[in-house]
Amino acid sequence: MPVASLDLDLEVFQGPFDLLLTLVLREEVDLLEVDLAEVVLAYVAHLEQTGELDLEAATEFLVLIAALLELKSRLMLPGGEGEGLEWEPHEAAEELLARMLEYSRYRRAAEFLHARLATETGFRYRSAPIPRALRRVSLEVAEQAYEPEQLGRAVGDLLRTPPPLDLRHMARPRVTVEQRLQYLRELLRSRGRFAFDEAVEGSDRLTQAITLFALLELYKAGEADWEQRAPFEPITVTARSSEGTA
Amino acid sequence: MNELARIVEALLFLSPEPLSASELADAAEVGEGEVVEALARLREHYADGFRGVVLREVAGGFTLATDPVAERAARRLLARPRTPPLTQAQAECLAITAYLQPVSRPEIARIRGVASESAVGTLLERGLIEEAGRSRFGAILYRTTDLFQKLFGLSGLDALPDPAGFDPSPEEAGELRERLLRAGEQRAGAG
Amino acid sequence: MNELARIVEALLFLSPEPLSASELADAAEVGEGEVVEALARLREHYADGFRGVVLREVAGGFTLATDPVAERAARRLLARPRTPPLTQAQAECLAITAYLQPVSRPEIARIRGVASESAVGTLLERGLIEEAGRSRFGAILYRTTDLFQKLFGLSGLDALPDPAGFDPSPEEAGELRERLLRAGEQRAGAG
Repeated sequence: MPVASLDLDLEVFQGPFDLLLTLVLREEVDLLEVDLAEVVLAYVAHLEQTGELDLEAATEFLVLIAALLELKSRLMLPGGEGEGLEWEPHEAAEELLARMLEYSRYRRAAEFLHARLATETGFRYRSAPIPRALRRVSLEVAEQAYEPEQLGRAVGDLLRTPPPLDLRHMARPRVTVEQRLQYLRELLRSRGRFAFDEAVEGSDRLTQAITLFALLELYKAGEADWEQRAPFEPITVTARSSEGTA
Repeated sequence: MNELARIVEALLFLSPEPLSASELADAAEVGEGEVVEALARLREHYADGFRGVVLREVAGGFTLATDPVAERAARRLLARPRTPPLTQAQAECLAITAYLQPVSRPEIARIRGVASESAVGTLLERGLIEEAGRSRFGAILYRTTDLFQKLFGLSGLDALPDPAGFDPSPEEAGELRERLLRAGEQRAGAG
Repeated sequence: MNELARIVEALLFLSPEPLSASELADAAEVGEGEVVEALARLREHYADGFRGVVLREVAGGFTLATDPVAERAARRLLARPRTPPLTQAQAECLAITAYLQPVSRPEIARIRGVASESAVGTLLERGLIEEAGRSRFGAILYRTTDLFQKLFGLSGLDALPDPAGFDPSPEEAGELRERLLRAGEQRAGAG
């Protein structure tokens, strides 16, 4: 299906896409009021419905919608060009047409390149390596090209004994989920309710993560509930009364 | 064939890239005029349609290439096509780069009306275009490579046809606008 | 030259390796006898002493090669870029060879802590190092060449800079070779 007859049902316009385009060009529909996202959605829905992608049509659609989007953004941001260049709608329409004409120049240039490549594929160039004897400078013409210091430095670097690998950042977890479970149960038993931040105060990130894991275990087992009003707000943990004595 | 022509032939055979007359003159330790003469002699030997190898002028230099007469056999021998064809998007990006170089990706996208990252990426990967510094807004600029000229058989960028020749005629442009308006009127009238 | 001779010429031009008559016949989809005939025609065209490129029959079959008449010019043209900057790997392999020669490739690899085949291969190809017999374990030994000394502007091997000047750990005593090997083993272990 050609893009032109894509059926649109928008707030300010019902009908085929090419009519919308025409009306925009004739300033009978205000581009500012056209919801272009809806146009895109309609096109995507159409693609899903037919289950086939006509590349020609898709390209045409993309070019048109991109041109409309640019025009609209210019209309919405008058003077955004910096030189007091205000776009009257009819100028915008001319710009759209000019854009389509410019694009058509390069689309045809692309066709030319296609054809050119096709006629050229018969010519092959040699890609054999240079004969071995020519891969080195001959002794008679050789001139100094390198600094001997480079060799000294390379050997000096190789004499350096590399420092032993630092594995400290790979420290094994010092706490286990089991330990943190015990700790959280202790807090629940003694206080019935506590803030998560308190439970992990002063501990490293790994311990914090394992504590959170332990908390999830408690929740899963039905021993505790937790509450957080909004992301990054404090987490409050409470014992579940029914299981509290277990 | 005199000695200089023989030397020039050998150099063209060995060099992986096209060679200019001045490069050939330097290597052979003779004047450029003599090289030009030698090339003319060579051209007689490599007249189109008589040999399996032809002398071509591409990418600002001279190079030897096989005649298309051998394409089928060459494909069987080397078991690979020479150049994969270009997609429409790649051909458009390449055309824009060829004519407007140096040109930035946003500029390419503006003309085509769509983001062109993947096509530009493929062209870069295939060595048809390369980076050429940055625009004053910081965008990377692109230009075509010698490989582009070689694969498209262009002796230089000035061998590209005048792009104005690709423009729709004023009549066609007028028609395009008319057609849009007319279609709108018909539908408006019908609806 | 008939079409088959042209095709055979093109195939010989393209192939970096010599081609046998049967390989040529397969690619051109003709009988071997026809190819032999085409080769005879080609031989007339490529008669020694008339062209810059000659047709050779070598062990594996037929191949095109440049005539010695062009050797001097070819060196001038192609040898210049043969001294590109050394990569770190090449510099290390070359330094090890220069200071410890003769040295085997396994030893070079042990000192660097990584396999060093490609760097050693490049140095051989560029003529900076060469083979120097075999170790008692049968590994090929390498040493630097006269070309190496010329390209580094060295009057002799004793003009190599004293490694102590670049030595980051002078307090460690011992012979250069042993210390290099020890550091290399540590490197390989760490990697």
